[in-house]
Amino acid sequence: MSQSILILATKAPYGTEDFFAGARLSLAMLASGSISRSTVLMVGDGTLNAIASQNPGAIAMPSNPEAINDLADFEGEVYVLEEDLKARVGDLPIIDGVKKISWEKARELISDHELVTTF
Amino acid sequence: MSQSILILATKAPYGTEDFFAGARLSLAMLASGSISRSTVLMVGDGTLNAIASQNPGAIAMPSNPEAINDLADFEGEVYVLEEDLKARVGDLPIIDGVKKISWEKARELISDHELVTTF
Amino acid sequence: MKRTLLIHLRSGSMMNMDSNLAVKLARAALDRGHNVRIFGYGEGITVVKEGQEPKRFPNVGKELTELAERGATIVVCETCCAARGIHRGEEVKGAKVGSLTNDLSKFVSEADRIVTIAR
Amino acid sequence: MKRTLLIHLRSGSMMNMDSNLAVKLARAALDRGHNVRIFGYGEGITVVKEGQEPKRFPNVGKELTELAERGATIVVCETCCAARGIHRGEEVKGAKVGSLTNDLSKFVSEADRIVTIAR
Amino acid sequence: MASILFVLLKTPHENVNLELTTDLGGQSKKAALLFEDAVYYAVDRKAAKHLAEHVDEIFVISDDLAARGFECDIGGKFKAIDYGQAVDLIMNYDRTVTL
Amino acid sequence: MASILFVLLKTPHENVNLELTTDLGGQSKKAALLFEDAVYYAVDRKAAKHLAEHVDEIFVISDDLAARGFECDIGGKFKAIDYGQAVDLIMNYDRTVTL
Repeated sequence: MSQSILILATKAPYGTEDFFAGARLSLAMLASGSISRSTVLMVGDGTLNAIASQNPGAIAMPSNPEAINDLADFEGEVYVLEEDLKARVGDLPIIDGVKKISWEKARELISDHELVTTF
Repeated sequence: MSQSILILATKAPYGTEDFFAGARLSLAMLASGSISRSTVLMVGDGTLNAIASQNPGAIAMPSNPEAINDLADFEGEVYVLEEDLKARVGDLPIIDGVKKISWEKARELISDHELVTTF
Repeated sequence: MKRTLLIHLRSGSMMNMDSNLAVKLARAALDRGHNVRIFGYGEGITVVKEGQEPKRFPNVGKELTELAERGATIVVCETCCAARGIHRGEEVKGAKVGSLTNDLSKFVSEADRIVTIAR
Repeated sequence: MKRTLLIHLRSGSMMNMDSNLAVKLARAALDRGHNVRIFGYGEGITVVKEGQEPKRFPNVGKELTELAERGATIVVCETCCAARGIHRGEEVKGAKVGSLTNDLSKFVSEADRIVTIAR
Repeated sequence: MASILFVLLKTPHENVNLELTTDLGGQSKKAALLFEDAVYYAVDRKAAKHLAEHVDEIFVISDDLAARGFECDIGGKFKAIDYGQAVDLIMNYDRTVTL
Repeated sequence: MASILFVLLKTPHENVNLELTTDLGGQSKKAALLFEDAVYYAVDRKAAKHLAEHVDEIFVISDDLAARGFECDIGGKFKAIDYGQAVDLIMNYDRTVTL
């Protein structure tokens, strides 16, 4: 019996559909009404999904920034591991509503969610 | 117009079907009669396919050693990059008919085949 | 103690051994007296396609029907099916085409543990 | 100079952007006046499945039919199709279910260059 | 978090972000459950050492090891198990995280 | 071998065996053609340096870069191109090898 699920997003946009699929799963959990908390945590290459200047229209792919905005409509939380993003592309503006966090906060999120699934 | 193709095998057994699929492709080229040389070169994790003691029956998977033996029936050449295999599992007996080679010989193989495809 | 295991499968029937791993874990969990739910998402939906005729590899569709007969619940994402040209009515016996919102959310709320099988 | 490009595709229609890359490269090669052959092997066979209805992602099946109308030759491996429950007659217009021995060997012998698209 | 079981499926050369076990696990009890190509961690000496530095216990599916040509008498932190034992581990650890 | 074009599709963190370009390419003229997630090599400073040490020229699909949020005015050994130019490269190099 679980009331919460954490989506661990580890893949970069847009080579795979994983981030989009994970965000959609999170949205569906929140929309279903039967799961009280469904949170997205970007780590590793997954942190690249937080970059504000993404323009997936250039390759006709569904937009990960829009998928993140959709989550906000259902009060879904979205976090990005600051250290991993910085190590890849330095300090870049990130999407509104995404919160930069440390590993300590990431460990808290693992503790606070009963299930963890990886994308 | 090409008369030769090199199959660069980079994936370990048996998590993916790549090695088996590559060996089958090589066999089909030799059997077709229209390609004069089709060679398998194992590098990186692909070198693990050369280990003699494999027992894929334990997980009900098609046998990569048998796929290598089938190639011998059509005079297909099979090479393993010695350094990469050694770095992973040390000195282990390898399948009969597979030849251990250096990077220098690997570069010759690339030169000697008109097309290279990766598995 | 009887508990509920949710297997979240996102690899396809043949692309790697992941689908076989899902089957083996499900079988072992049933043997231990647990409840088993399998949700196929993304490429994972292909495991339920009827008419699979692998020559040498295990037949995952058949194995899923056997798992369902033993009490496992197997559902795959309809949107992912439609995207790949697989439609309702093409699933193997014992599996169901469903949705994230209706089915996965229920599975999550019932699950004691989740195992994600994806690469 | 008109030359022949062989695209060896081993990723599925939706699992990642590889199928889209294959389409874009094929289109550009046709634009340049080259001959184009696409061979789908392993998971790569799923690109020709009729009835693909992706909601937001590009429809690869439709794009392949357009490429065929422009002169590209598209063949996928029959054994790989059967293994996945996809049978002759279920391919999109312009694509053909064939074999390594008959079709790929011919493509290889005709090819000036090969590009392998797989992960 | 009391305990985390990390599930690995890929070879040591494909699966490079082992640091994630420590980053996400912190002071929790940490174990690795090796399926499919991840069993090569048990026989690749360098990879074995690296993994053992990150987690407290390591479980390896013996069938997967045998298929790849290796015996099951592995030692140290590594323990060969079957699928039933894997299910028990999944039930006994507080969280299961696939990397 | 006069020239080899290496095709990369994955991110620098997924694509770890860059040594293969030197091992297989030796003294040949070597270039990397970056599609899909491999375009991150152009914007990840550490990865860019590593790749530049291994090959003589690096070509990046500009659409893939734009989709991920980056401008195309990249420099050094990196050059932004379109799919037509990618086809020309494939035809002009003696061998194309996907890694």
